[in-house]
Amino acid sequence: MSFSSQYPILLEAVPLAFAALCPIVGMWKRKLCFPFSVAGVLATNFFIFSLWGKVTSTNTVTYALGGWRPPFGIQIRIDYVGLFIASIIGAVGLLVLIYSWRYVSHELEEEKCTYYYTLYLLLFASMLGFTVTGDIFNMFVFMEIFSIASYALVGITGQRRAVRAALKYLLMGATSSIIVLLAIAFLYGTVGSLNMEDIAGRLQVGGYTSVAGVALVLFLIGFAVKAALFPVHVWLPDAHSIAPSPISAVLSALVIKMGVLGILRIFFTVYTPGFADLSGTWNALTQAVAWCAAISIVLASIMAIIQRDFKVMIAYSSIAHIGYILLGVCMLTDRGLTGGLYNILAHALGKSCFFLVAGAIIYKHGFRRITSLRGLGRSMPVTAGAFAVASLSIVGLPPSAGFIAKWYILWGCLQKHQYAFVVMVLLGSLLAAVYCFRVVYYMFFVGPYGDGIDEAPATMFVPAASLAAGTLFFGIFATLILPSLGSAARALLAG
Amino acid sequence: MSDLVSEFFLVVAAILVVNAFLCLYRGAAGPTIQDRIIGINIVNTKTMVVLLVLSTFLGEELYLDIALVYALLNFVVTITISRYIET
Amino acid sequence: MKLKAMSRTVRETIPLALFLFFLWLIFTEKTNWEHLLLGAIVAALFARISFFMVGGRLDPNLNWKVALRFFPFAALLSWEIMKASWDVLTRVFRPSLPISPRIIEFDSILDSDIAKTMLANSITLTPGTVTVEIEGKRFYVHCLAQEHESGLLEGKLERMVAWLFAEGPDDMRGLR
Amino acid sequence: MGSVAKDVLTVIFGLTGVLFFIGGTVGLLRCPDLYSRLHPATKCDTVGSCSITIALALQIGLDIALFKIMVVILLLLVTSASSGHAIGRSAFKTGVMPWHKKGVVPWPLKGEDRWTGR
Amino acid sequence: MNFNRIAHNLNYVSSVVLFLLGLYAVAVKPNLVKKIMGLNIMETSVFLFMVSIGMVGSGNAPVVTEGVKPATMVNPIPQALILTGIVVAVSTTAVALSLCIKIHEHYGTLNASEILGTGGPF
Amino acid sequence: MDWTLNLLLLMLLLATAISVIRIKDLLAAAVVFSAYSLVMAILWTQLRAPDLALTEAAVGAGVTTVLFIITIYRTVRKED
Amino acid sequence: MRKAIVVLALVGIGVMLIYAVGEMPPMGDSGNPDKVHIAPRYLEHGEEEAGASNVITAVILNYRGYDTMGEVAVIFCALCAVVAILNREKPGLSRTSMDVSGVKASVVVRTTIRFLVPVIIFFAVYIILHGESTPGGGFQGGAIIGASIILFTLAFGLPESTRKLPLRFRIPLESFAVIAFLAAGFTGIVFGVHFLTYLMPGLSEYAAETIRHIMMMVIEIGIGFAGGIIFTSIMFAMIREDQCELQPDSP
Repeated sequence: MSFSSQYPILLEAVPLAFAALCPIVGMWKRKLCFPFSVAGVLATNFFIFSLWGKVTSTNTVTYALGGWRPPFGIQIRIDYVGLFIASIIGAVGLLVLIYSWRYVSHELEEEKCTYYYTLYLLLFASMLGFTVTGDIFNMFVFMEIFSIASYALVGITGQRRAVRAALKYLLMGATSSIIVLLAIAFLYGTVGSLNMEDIAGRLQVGGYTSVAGVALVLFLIGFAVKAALFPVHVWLPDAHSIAPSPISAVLSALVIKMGVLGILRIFFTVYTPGFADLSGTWNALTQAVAWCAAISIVLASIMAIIQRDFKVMIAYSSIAHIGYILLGVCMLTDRGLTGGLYNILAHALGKSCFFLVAGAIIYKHGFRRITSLRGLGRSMPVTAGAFAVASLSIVGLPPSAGFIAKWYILWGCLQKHQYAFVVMVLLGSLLAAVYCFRVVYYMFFVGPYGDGIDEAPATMFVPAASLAAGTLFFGIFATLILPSLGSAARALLAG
Repeated sequence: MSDLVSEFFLVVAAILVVNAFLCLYRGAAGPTIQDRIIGINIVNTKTMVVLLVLSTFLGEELYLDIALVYALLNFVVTITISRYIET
Repeated sequence: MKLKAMSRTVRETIPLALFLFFLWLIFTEKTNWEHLLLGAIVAALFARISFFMVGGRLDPNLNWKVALRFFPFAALLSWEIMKASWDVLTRVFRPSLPISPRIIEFDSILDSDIAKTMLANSITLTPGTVTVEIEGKRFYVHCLAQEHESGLLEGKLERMVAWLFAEGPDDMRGLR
Repeated sequence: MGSVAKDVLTVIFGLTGVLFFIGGTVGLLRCPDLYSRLHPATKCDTVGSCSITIALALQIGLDIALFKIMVVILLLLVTSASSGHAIGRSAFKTGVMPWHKKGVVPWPLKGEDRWTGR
Repeated sequence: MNFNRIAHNLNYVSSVVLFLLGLYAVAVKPNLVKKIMGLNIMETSVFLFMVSIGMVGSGNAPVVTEGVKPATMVNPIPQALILTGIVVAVSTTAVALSLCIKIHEHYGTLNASEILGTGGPF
Repeated sequence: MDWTLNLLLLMLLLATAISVIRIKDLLAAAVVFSAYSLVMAILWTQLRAPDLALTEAAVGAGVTTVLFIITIYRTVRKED
Repeated sequence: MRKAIVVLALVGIGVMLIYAVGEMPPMGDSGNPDKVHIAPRYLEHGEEEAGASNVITAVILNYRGYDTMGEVAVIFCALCAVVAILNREKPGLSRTSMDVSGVKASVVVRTTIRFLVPVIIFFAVYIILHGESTPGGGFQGGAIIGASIILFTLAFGLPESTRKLPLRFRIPLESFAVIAFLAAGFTGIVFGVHFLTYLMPGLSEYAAETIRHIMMMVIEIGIGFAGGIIFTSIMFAMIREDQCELQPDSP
């Protein structure tokens, strides 16, 4: 077996190894933790991006762990969507890690830094594992790792509100994990398999359809909590606004996307759309999710407008964007699905940029009120500029990635003649414009202007600026990935 | 082992479980925390004996290890609680 | 000097290692040579580790004589335990519940930790008495009824334990 | 020993064990305070489990499982006595007064301060 | 509903009841430690459910010994999965309890309605 | 008979779970919770899962209960 | 009001679940879907394919070894989380309220624990080493080791325990389980087979089986000791009380 065919497993094993070695390195020399973890993430990125060529040529890359044939052993299955999300994880993870160096050494006690990097690497590794696995129980295990790591990272500062938010997050997250496990139990009891494709094949055969339907509902509830969909989003504003800013960025950009990915996998890989006996339940559930998503767009945007705290506003905006993504997915047209997937990219870049900017401002000045952002456009030009560019993407204006995503989502809604959703998406964009440009207004057009430039350190503004540049890049050169994303969406819809 | 004896042991196990029920009343209702610990301690001992009986009855010696672990961990919990109460 | 200390360590570890090896034989139920070798290695290793954990020998008062004397002691003790349980059983089933508990205290002749532990455990397991506290040499015992109290103060158990560990004044030792 | 005699002995020992266990339960439920509840808890249960073990041992015969059961029972003897003591001590240290009949002095009171501990 | 079969699947039914009890504790009980206990009860109920799925009537433990045919053994897969599940449960519990300790340091109470304020679902 | 034992154990399990939820004294609830784990373990021997019984006895009755007790002693004991 | 809503939702979920349970295949039937698909192969060939007569061990170490790697990562993650939230104990400075109160454990308890701790740890090691043929395995043994160390701490105090198990000894052991798993996996990669394959190609049958046996045992030992040390560290971090920290070690 050639070394390059081992890449699918090295993708998760390498960051995990770095995570396991990190405390030992930290025990030896605490300063070395940061370069060590950067090395780990860089190596992982190498493996991720080396896989692109293979996946685009063969559509799916599979890897049997332990050499066992798929239904008997665990299988890693990397399709286009999985690799797409894995690449986002790799890139955003690297930038945020570089960003967190100064931030963490400023905010945390020295003793906690080692464990910050360890938990970060574990989070990173487990998200990658979740993305590429082809086995539902394995998915659950990785879900638990990144959940526990993110509970801890939310509360790592040990401050009053941080611990509270972490516990709130933990109670909801653990409940949802149990519900997912229950769903796995139901599904296993009726089909006797854990491999996703194998389950799909055996569900087609039929038998015990109603139990499988209940399992589908439970899966949906569980992953919806992880993704912070409308009725169960309550943990998100607290957790995302109070966590350390780099962690907020990762949580908003990547971790809630894992819930979306879970829903995608369940809807399209396990319970395929062409599934005859359950199609009634399936369609009803997609409709329900679409409505929840649409409601969360409008509601979360309104909530974001009335916030005074900068980070809470960004957190509410995340809920709205999860709504966009799921709305696009649940339109069940190839355009809508493409738009939803593209919005994962656009939102990951834009939202992590937002949080990094917020972190830089907190690092420099220590305030979080929107009204106190006055004049930052002069004193911190790069940071504020990055915010302005990223807000284009969040609002969905050309020439940004968010525009392409929203355009496709709208197109999907129009294909299905769902005009109510069109109105809600447009309303959501309008509201987004209000809350984003209010901040931009305060930054650039309201005095008093400070004297001279007082910029954040380079390791902080460079990641933010490059994320903002990324939104523009993927807006202008959208054709780089849109066609293959479209074909991936068609493949998902075909089952 | 004759059928009669194995039936007998099953009856013994069932009686012990019923007994454990009654002890649980003390565990749930006992006025002081020590009362509860005593009740739960008895429940645990009974559970352990039920395990011994079951392992002999089912002819699986595997369960003896479990009984041993019970005996040890019952002790751990009791000592932990009483040690914490007395300080 | 160092060698001497080492040899002492080894000598004191051996009984524990043998005991652990015996336990290993009971646990594994297998007698092929791989398992025996594994057992020997693990027993030696863990005897050493526990030596380190408890900071020296398990107890300085333990020796082979005590181990030999333990068997008659155990036989007597189990007879006492049986009597005790029967007594408690009859009391519990009597509708009038004939108990009149009180706490008594007495000074023991025993000195070492292990002897006190043995005495306390024996008291706990025998007629209607439970040791509730030991302060130095002073024992506080909860008695269920008058008979138990006098039985305890007679000191039979104490003499048995004193005999077991060869402690206390000579005239107080002995099995009766 | 004939098989029938063995079975009869087994049943006798088993019934004794059950009797002791029931006695423990009844004692636990009937006794007035926690100190007196400790007595059935530590004694009757130990004897009951020993008795049932003998019944089991008769059925198993001389086997390695028998040794294992004996290890369990030895452990039970040691731990039940120690944990009974630990529970009693925790109550005594926190100043729980023993229940007593009228006219009986429950405790040779030496200093009042012992009872005012936490 | 298939009541006959519900009565037959007693383990399933009791695990559902336990699940609901745990969920009730998580959602309604004000004390955080109680909530975590409810979480644990929920987890064990799911474990019970899953292991019951793999049960075979009058089967044997899945350990290869002489005189036991593989056909009469119970299904080992749920047991192996639940082993992982127990580890996950105890890890979550440990993290949750350490957060509780930290919360008590800051707030001096573990009452959820005092800490989180009313209005949230938890 | 097997079925009866199973039923009894399930009832015991439910009874322990209900008392865990109902008891106001958290320390007592933790103690009863350890009994819950032990009953669960015996149920698992009934379900022919010795590995799980061992794990539940070691983890549920040992580690989890000890963690609960430590937490309760560092925080508050009475539920209010 | 809120309670009423919750109860209503619970009733809804309960009805749904009871309905699903009623539709499930009858319990204990050997013709159920889960018993005809994958399980028979594990049961029939588990011993020779995976090298463990306890089929559960075969499944968790071999067929689904990747899950177990995740499981080990979960406890490692939990340790990091607890330590990041509560901080490590400080060597020689950390105390518990028990140590400060001056109430020593009863002499009975201390002596009993002194005798029991070696036996318990030894029993745990037996459980760890015999996971292949009898119930038990790394994780269970680890939990028992953790329990025995907590007993030791209760009897002799936290300073004594942390002196016996210092941080520089515990930190490498904590990540030992993950490292052992990954090392087994990377050995496979070096030999050019899939990750977590235990049978190496190009060796004689006896050598390959011996190597497999050794690798599985190393993993079990790794999980066991790392698990025990992880539980110990979690408990130390939770027991330690900050207000007692400033009192120096007694000489």
